[in-house]
Amino acid sequence: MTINTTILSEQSPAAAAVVSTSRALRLPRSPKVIAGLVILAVFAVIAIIGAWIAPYSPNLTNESWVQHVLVAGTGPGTHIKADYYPLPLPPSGAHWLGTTVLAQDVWSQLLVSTQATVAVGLLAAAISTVLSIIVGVTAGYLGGGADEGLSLLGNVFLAIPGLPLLIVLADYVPAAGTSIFLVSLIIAITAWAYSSRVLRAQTLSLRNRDFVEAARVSGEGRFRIIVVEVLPNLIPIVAASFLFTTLYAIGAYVAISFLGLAGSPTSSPPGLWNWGEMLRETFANDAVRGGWWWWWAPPGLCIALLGTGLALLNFGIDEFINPRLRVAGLSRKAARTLGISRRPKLGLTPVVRRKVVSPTVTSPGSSTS
Amino acid sequence: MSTPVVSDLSSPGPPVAPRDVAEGADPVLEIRGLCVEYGFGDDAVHAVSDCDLSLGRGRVLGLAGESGSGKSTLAMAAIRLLRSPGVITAGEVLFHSRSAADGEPAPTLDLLAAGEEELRAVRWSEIAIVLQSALNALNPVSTIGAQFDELLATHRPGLGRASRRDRAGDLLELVGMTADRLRSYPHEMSGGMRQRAMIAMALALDPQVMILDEPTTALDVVTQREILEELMGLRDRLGFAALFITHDLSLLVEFADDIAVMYAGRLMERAPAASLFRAPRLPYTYGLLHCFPPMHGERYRMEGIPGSPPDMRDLPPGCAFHPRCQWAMPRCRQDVPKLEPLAESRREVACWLHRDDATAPAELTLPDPAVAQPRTAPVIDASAGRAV
Amino acid sequence: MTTLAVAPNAGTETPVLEGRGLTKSFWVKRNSGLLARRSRLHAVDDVSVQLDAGAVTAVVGESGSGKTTVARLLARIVKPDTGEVLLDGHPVAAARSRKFAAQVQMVFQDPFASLNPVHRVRHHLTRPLQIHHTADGDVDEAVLQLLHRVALDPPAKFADKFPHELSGGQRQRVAIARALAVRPRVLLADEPVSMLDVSIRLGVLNLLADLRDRERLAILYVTHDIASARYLADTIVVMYAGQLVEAAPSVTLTDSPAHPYTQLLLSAAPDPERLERPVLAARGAPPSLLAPPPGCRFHPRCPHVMEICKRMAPPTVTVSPDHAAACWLHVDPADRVVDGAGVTPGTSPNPEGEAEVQRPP
Amino acid sequence: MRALARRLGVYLLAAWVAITVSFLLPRVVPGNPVAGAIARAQSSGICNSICVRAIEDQLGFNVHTSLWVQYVQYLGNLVHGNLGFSWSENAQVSSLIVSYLPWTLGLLGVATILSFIAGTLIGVVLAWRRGAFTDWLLPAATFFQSIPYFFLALVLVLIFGETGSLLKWFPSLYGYDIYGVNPGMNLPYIASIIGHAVLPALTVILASMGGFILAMRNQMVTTMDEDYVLVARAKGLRTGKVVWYAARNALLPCVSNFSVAISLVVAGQILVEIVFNYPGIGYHLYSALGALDYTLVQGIFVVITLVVLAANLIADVIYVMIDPRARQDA
Repeated sequence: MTINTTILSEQSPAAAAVVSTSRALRLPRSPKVIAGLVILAVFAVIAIIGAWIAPYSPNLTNESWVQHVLVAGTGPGTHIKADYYPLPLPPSGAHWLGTTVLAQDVWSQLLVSTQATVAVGLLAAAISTVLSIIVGVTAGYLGGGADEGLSLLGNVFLAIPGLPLLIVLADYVPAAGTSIFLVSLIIAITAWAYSSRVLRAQTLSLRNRDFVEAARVSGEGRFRIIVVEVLPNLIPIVAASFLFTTLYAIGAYVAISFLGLAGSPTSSPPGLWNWGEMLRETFANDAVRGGWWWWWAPPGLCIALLGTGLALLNFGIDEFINPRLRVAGLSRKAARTLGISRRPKLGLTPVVRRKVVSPTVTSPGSSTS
Repeated sequence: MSTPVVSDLSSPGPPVAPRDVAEGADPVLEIRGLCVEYGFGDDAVHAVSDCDLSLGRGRVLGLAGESGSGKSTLAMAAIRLLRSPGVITAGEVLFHSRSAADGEPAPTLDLLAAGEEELRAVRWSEIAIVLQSALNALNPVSTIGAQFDELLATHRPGLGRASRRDRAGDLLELVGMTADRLRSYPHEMSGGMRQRAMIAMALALDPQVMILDEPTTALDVVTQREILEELMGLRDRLGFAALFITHDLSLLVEFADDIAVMYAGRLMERAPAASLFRAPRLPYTYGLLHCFPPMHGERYRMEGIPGSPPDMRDLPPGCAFHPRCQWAMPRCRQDVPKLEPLAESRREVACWLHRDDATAPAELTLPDPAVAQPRTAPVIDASAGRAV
Repeated sequence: MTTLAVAPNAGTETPVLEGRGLTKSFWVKRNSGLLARRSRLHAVDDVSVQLDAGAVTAVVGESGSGKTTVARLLARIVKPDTGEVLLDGHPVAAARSRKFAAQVQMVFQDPFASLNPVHRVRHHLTRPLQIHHTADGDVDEAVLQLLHRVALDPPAKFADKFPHELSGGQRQRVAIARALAVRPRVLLADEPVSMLDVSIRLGVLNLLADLRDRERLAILYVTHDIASARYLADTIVVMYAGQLVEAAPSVTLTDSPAHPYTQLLLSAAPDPERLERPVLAARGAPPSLLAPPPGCRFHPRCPHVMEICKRMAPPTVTVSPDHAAACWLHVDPADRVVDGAGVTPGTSPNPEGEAEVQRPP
Repeated sequence: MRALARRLGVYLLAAWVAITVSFLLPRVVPGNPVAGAIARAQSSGICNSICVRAIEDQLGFNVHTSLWVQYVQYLGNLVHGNLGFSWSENAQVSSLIVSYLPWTLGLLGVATILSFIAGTLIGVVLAWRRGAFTDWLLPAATFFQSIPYFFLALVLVLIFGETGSLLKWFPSLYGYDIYGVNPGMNLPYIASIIGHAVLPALTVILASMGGFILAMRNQMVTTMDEDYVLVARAKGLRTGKVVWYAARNALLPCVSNFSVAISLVVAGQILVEIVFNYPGIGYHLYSALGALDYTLVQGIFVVITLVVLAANLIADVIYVMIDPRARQDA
């Protein structure tokens, strides 16, 4: 998946402006942010209680959960022993999302899979964020040789394509798929470099800000300056890069599971149920050709929906970091009643006369919408 | 759209209005009742309220005010370049084009009622702007020459490539640069050079009005004076009118013909430069003049203006200056004074001290040099404070 | 070593803080296409300044003249290549120590950048109090005291505000209060009012003047505005292209400038009192500090340039008591001679101030 | 030049790191990867004795030389283009990769360039017409950039693919019609290649375009706040010219961030090739993984890394060409 890649690196000058006027991460209350938060909340709840409310075990197979279809040319009327192939059941009251061709309950699998997917996304993002803070902030604050070395390390990791490296890593650590921590760690190794570059740039600009200099002049120690003076100013950027990395980590986890590198729940030691694993099974069993949409569509849509939620929230943080992205000023309603666009044409300031006697609200010159 | 002829830079420009022509007699740009808000509705910020301003042909009108007083907003709104969420809510801005040679009346355009194409025809060819930082105003990815070229190609379609280049070179030489600078990118030049190039570009189409928005604030004093002197020399030669916006009142006293002072989105005083400096009528102007330490004479303690500039989102009622005014009266806390002419001369002030039966303090009734001759003693009173 | 610092009480008292022969260059990337390389930018060249208790010394110069670097060298934020900083006549150790921090504090140019936006006013004042144990026990009370001293009244109202809730002038007062918290004896103010609105500048300048008078602080006032330097400072030193060119008591310097560059600055400064528009004393721009011109650095712009100015850096000449300028014009024509080894020192018009002669590098 | 040389240095170092990682990993991973691999392979029933030998060879377990000697040998082989022998394909890895690479590069190149151009143009329009009805594209782009490539591929197969159940417009398996045409410079073959590339390319374009749209739109919105864009208006330039002012400048950071984008697109394409059985490098990586052909896996990993590094270098060169400031500093 492609993640918006430029938002984070452009913010330095603009962020400086915002950060100096706002003290804490207060997200703009836009519909986008609210939608993002709602989506994330729903998935968070499912991740916690999913395994608990799932009607069946995801591994449970039941012969009666598939329709047995007689293979043509076998069974009664022929001299070949009756042979049947299974057909999964479409959604019904008993199986909300139908069943798989392996005679398992899709809804249960979906609920149970949420946990590992979300957990890996968050844990990998957390590890990667901590790594990127340590590397990026240290490099940015110390400067000089330490900066050169750490930046080089970051640039090297940034240049090596992530997924192939991930594939090689996961391939040689066969136990990876059995442990949320191991798989998160491996993903984090391929993910931290970008955030670290962004944080370094930001720290570099903060380091030369007068308030850091002032703290130094008043005799404040180096560690305290980083933790108390610099880090709080990085919170919006850290938050943005956390969301970005979560998005990336979920994509990466799903991808390696899809490639079968994270172990299947039936192998030993068993891998974890996750959306990528579900998709792998549908792909292996040709679910698309079979027309069994209830099996392959839900995990894919869940990934897309969760990703959209993260991206929407990221929008909010971007608009916080870079106020130029906000649609400023006119409320939707005001703009509509005035008959002008919310974001009027550049270099054509709208003229809205309120005190005119004629019924037309707008002047001829304001035909901008 | 007609194609105006390119003016010959070497020949003298159109006749320049004599300096002593009464201001407003032959206006080239008239702003009437302009109101600008940021946002719209109940929580809108009234950035500019009910401003009247008239720029005489060939004259320099200084617009002074502190940051946030609305001076730039006023100018940018007048030419419809104010960014969102700025909205113009009232007023008209009349541009009177140069009257034709045969004495026909000058065509007039209301910029606030003009459509996009009408505005485009007037922009730069009649009204050009110079902003504070030329580094930001010049396109960083094209050369100076390319930026001249596209400008001339757009507005002077009759001109060939070679003549466009020649003209651009002439313009650069006009502002004290060499034509080989056309090949330079903005980042390759110093701040003063960039600002010169920007001024040359502003002159390219021989405009009648120049809007100078803090054109020298980012520069050092020596460069500042060099550029301002050049600008004023060009004004005398080419005859454009200039609206010169700055927070530095002391600069305006030297370079502007007339000065208008803004405070909290309103025009508060307007007078010929010498009158304003020698005999201010507005307490705010009086205070502002006492914020510039003198370069000569005895040193003494000055107090500036107490308090801070107001928050535009939460203006005090009545006259916005009253919380900082040492002569505030009960009336100042309730009613907003309007900018009205004073009986004595062609100057205007928005202050209750000069209205009706109020008695203005002696500091604000010094003889006006435009009326009383010739140069009076400076208003700054050395006995006012202790020596530092 | 040339000493171009003149203080009103020179000789009577050891300066609180002194910089001697400070020189600093930075490595910058030079844009020159294929041959890009790092070049040395000579930001400050052999500058000496003295700060006395109860006096304001102003450093005046255009942007890029090195005046801010001088303040940072004195604050020991930047380490000099050569030269030393003396506190009460004793050389200061190379590393910036808390002991030094307790004596020398700095106020920065931009009050919007010098306060951390995520912390309240209280935090900014509490930290120096805690680090240097200057609160006498009650930190809260000390914070309120500090705010009161910089005329932010009522103090309790301001202590819990965030920087963005304050106006520019109020922020700069908080920054000054923070500097005062450690009870310093020296305040280095780097363009403290240039970002403030005109109407509130005087308030901050007057606060500095009061601190000098009431608490006998030694203050360095770095500015590009020569009028405000004349207003506030006791002594003005003028910098050009990284070097000191003139030093004198402030009124003397502005009323009878000796160096052509100072004359240029004064002719360019806005002055409504002038009857006629001034004629600029010179034109052009300051030289690139990557490759400063030989001889006097001002010679390419100087209207009085002589042959010797192009070849040899001028000596510092005492023009009158307390007034020194680095300019060949003030050297007796007979002494403007070069021999093989350098310049022959000649008699100075003033017997007290032996004109020291700088050897060409 | 200097900046470019510096970047080149970073890429060379990155290549070396990638090569070394792929050499060291199987030798330093705790436990016995050979035993693990063989156990896995045998449980899946596809690993015969040749396979076991190959795994041991690959991981250097029956070679009684020091790690250092093996490493020098390995590097020496690489320099000579010798990436080892693939047991599952029974051929030299290098020649295999040479045969896979055109498919991948063709698809990737065309799809990425189209996607970048289209995404950038849409981003420009979205930014310029902010507040207009086109704003609905924004959440759509967000949604698309959140969908995994391979899921989008499945959806497109369902809708348009011959093996899908709806429109059956385009072939959805293999790089060309392996039964119907003869490879070579003939029209049916070329037509077949193009027809088979439609769906994979569409997948890559659709999935990657969202990111380009959002990136350009955000950049453009930021750039439109610059003074020079307003001055372009004030100059009375035509609207198209004003848009160009902003777009040209907004493009610069997008190009300089291309390296992160390309690495994500490459990752996506690997999965897309698998879904379509497209005979490129990603699909063969997948089958090599399944066959436990470590030689092939490592060879492919090294080559993908080199391709991505080359793409980065090209982006850097383009950046230096279009930004006069970088040109000077370079």
